[in-house]
Amino acid sequence: MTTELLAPPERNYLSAGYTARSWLLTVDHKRIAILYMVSITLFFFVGGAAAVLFRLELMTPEGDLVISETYNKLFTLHGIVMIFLFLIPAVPAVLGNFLVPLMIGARDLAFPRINLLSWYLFMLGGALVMWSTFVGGVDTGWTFYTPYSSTYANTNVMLAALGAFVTGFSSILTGLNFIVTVHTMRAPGLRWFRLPLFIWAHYATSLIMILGTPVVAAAIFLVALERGLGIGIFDPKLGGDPLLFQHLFWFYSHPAVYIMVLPSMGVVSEIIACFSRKRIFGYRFVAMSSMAIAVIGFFVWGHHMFVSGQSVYAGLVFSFLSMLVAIPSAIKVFNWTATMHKGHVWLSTPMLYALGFIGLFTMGGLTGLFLATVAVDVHVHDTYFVVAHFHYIMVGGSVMGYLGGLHFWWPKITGRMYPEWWGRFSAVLVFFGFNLTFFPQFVVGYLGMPRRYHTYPEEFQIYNVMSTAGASILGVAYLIPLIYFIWSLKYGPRATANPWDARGLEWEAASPPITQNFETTPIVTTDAYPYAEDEQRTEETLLV
Amino acid sequence: MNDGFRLHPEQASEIAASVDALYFFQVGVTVFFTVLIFVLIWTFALKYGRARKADRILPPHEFWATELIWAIVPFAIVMIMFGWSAVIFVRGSQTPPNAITIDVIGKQWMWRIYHPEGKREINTLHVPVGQPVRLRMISDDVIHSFYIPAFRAKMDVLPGRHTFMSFTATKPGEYHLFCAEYCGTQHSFMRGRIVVMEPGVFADWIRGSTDEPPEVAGKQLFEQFRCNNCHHNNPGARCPPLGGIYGTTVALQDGTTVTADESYLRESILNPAAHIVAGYKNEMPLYLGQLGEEDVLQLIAYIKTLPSPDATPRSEAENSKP
Amino acid sequence: MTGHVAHHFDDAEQQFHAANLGMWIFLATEVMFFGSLFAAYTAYRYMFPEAFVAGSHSLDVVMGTINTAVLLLSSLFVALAVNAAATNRSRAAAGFLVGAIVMGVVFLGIKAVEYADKFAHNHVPGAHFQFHRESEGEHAVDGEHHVSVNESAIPGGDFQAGHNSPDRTLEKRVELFFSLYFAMTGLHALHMVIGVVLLGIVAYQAWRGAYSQTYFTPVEVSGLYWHFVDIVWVFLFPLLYLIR
Amino acid sequence: MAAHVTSSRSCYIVFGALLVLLVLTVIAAGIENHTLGIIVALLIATVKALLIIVYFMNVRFADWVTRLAVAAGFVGLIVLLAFMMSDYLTRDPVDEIETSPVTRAAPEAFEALALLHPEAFAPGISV
Repeated sequence: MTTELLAPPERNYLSAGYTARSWLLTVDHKRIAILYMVSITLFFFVGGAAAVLFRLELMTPEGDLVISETYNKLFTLHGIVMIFLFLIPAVPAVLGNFLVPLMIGARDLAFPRINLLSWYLFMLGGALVMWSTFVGGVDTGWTFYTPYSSTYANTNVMLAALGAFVTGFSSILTGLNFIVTVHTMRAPGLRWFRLPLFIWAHYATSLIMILGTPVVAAAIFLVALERGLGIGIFDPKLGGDPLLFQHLFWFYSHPAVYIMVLPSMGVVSEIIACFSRKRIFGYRFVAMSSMAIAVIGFFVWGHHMFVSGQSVYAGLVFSFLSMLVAIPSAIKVFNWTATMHKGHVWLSTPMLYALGFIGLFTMGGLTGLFLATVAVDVHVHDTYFVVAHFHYIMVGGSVMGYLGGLHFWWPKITGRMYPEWWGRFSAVLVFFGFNLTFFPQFVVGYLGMPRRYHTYPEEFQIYNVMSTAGASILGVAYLIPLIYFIWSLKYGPRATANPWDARGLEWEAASPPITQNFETTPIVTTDAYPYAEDEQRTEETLLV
Repeated sequence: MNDGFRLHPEQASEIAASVDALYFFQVGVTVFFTVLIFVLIWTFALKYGRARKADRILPPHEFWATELIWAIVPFAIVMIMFGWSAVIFVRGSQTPPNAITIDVIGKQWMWRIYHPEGKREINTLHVPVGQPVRLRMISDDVIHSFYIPAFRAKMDVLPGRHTFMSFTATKPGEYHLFCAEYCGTQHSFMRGRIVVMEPGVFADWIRGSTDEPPEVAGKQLFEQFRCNNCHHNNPGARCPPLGGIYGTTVALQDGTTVTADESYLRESILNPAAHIVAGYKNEMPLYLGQLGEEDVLQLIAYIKTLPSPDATPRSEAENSKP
Repeated sequence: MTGHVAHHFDDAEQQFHAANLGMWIFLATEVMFFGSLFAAYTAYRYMFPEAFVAGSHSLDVVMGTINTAVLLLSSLFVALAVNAAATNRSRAAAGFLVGAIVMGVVFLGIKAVEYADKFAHNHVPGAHFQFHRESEGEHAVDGEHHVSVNESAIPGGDFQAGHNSPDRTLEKRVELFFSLYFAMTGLHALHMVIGVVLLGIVAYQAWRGAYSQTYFTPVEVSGLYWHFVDIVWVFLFPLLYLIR
Repeated sequence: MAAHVTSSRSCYIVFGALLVLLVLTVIAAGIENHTLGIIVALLIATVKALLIIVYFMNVRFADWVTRLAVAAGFVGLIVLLAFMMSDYLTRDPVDEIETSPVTRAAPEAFEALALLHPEAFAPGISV
């Protein structure tokens, strides 16, 4: 089992077995990460195809490409697939799964079999959602609002809701695994404030996963009871309150936005530090701001309900609390920017994605303030303004972070380098395509175009045409990495253990790592990110 | 309404301008910080490019004072936003004492509106300018949302419980009415218009004794209640064509005939089951209680104006006789 | 007993700690899961106190009390089983676990009797739901005071006097109470069934002498789960059965 | 490995206490006062839960991380309850249901409402 440290090891986790069985029954966190990567990529393109279809429909004010029912099913499919089957697992289940044990010097996650179980649950949930689509689709929107979902919709709500329910458990198990792993399995010397910010972000994310997900699971469970057995918890005909569902739903689904974006923030912290060759400025503040976002995230869900019939008092309370999320977010953005100051900045592909993330997240976060501002939200609520805002966070933020991370750790995951020129080209293309798609939606949203509209008044057409044009660019920009990543598996140059000369325990392992990650358990003696300039002052991480 | 590229919808209510003012303040903040971050990133990326020579004397890893500023400045700005918006919101959610109350019922996929004077409308709301209006809204089925962009006003309409929305229109004209909460298949067709009128014109309108002839209002009613969905002159109409029906003799299912005069038409509108025309089924809903006498008069006036079809392919259409 | 330490752990203590912490975090998610139902309960009880009193009065307090005692006893057995396993008495642990399982089955049996009673009285939410005011008690003759929806009696859409009477309104809201009752106790019963299976497996292992002072993690962890299910009932009992 | 578990004797004592509390809560249910009744019932239930957590579940031997995990769920639940109820407790009192023109004009639309608020639809209202 002995291998050279820097040369590609003969026996790495990829070469540990080639049979289907060796993949489907693996308990290796790295292999499970690959399973997740393949699955979410499939789901991403399913959700993307739905988006392309309804964006084409929206080119014209009339409903001429598809009928209303189909349109509604398309945006529901897009929402459910992208949120439950792509964004929520994207960074945590792929990069997190792969890197959390590596970064803390552990041989695996605390519960490897539960980790595999979580992938199977995820696939089961995904299969249920796909099944619901193939037998006719669902038209409730991903929000499943009652009483439409529980009583009025005559589509396959049960299947899709069950799918969301099951993927929820997959997400809970992932979060549970991360928390226990970070608590119990850190390498000797790896104190809390020596952890990479990626770990902090995943720890904060896991907190939301375990405390938030069960609530939405219960809400969906109650909708299923109401639909299937006539046990009417939200039924207005019995005096039930449809807003109760919204409370339970948003208690999870607002923090869920942070499940999607916090891990990407962790990724961005790693990339910025590496390609500025500097320690993250204000490390402790960035770490704590992740925790603050996770905690404050639980106190703000009512801003989704400002015009729902919630009390005026509650509206003001939630408005105030929602404002507070701006502070940790601002701290992060400023600290990332300051990290570049006096660094050695290299605009590689991951860095371009990371910088794109900062810019788009800044816009997404600031426009979020409009929605926390109760008087403005009354006007823009449920309009394209909201659609634009959350796409800036989820696509401009999460997906940029995911792609950046994928490029950054691609050599570690596969042992191969991707083509740098194509990487930069697609990163720039994603940025422009994204802005062309979603910026016009801010404008048309403020003009009053409601979301989830199949047809719309003519004066909104120009913005929708721009948006559709951008979406087609974005679609192409997402296909390019798919192609060159696959290409690089065979033709990419071999990667060394640390092609970026980055810091962090994962770069001490071979590329790709061996099954048990490290030959011997590493011992940590320095703080995170001991980059070049710091080398005079601190000892380098040692492999003992 | 459609005058090209604009950044905000028309300001047609009392709070619209104040919402826009806050909005543009936020746009300013957003632009400022976005530009700041972009400029900083590009400055650093260029100035400290890895191949460039630059002063890189090590700065501290963290600096409490800057962190504190980065926390306090955003906090101060968002508190301004919060305070400002709270004032507008609380003001907007209070109903002025002299407000008139108009009932709104949301139903898949239409808005039914009931004026206190007894006037009813579908998908159109007429309001007088300058008069505070309170909408008392409820849904018949799922959650809808009553949204008037020009008023910067929106409120969900819930089943089983009233919600309220107040506004004072400030500018005569026609504005969009949208359903903003997804409510099922034809959600995007649940649109309508808000007609803001000068108080005098509104008073005439609400009394129904406008200067315009009754058939104009009748035509509107005819369209609002979608009568022409069934009562049209094309082949396969589910209900008898009404063109030129007035004054003719109509054959009924029970073998009798009746002259289509005002009282016959009135009865057939309010209680269609009373006389079924030969060859048709009793498919028309009951409008008793839905339509006032005024409405019926206007509808009849409109029906009288409908032109007789040139050729009637239906054998049972006795009314083709002059 | 390093044979029990999985490859990725350093030692048994780390493994025990991880398993224990993992179960506690799982229980935190369970708290939130049941908690959502408790939240629904709180909102509706605040909105419709009189319906909750009426609904609660139709539940059998004696059965509920016995069931609570049965469940507490099962918890005692589980606690004793953990103690026995940790003190190298694996066989005794198996015995206690069987005791806990028996108590769990007794609980489910009593629950089933209660459910059957609800079915018999049409207290199950849905199309056949009926409820009479408590003053009429369990002895009310079906249909005597019950106001039924008589669709044919509402031509033109006007209201029949009884159609929207206070009794009818109360009935609807009590249906809401029973919806919560079945959702909460049903979910609890499901957890009990899972717990019985779990304890069964652990009891079998204990009987084979698998546990000792150095390794009793499965007993401890499944015990935590069982105690948690017990705690849920400790709250369900007063909130459902004892509303006055 | 140092195994810290509650002794059998403590288990029996705790079980006794739990039974006493069970009897207490049944007796206390006689309190014919909504608010006080709930408070007493919840207090007793909380004490019972704490006894189970601390003794049966051996939390008194646990480290701070485990204790934090124990607390996390309950803290989360309190956040959910408190902020959700901040809405319910401050909503406007249930609608004024006046006999508006709508009530006369479109009664079928109000069927669900009438079921909920019969007081607003006094006998005699019909088309």
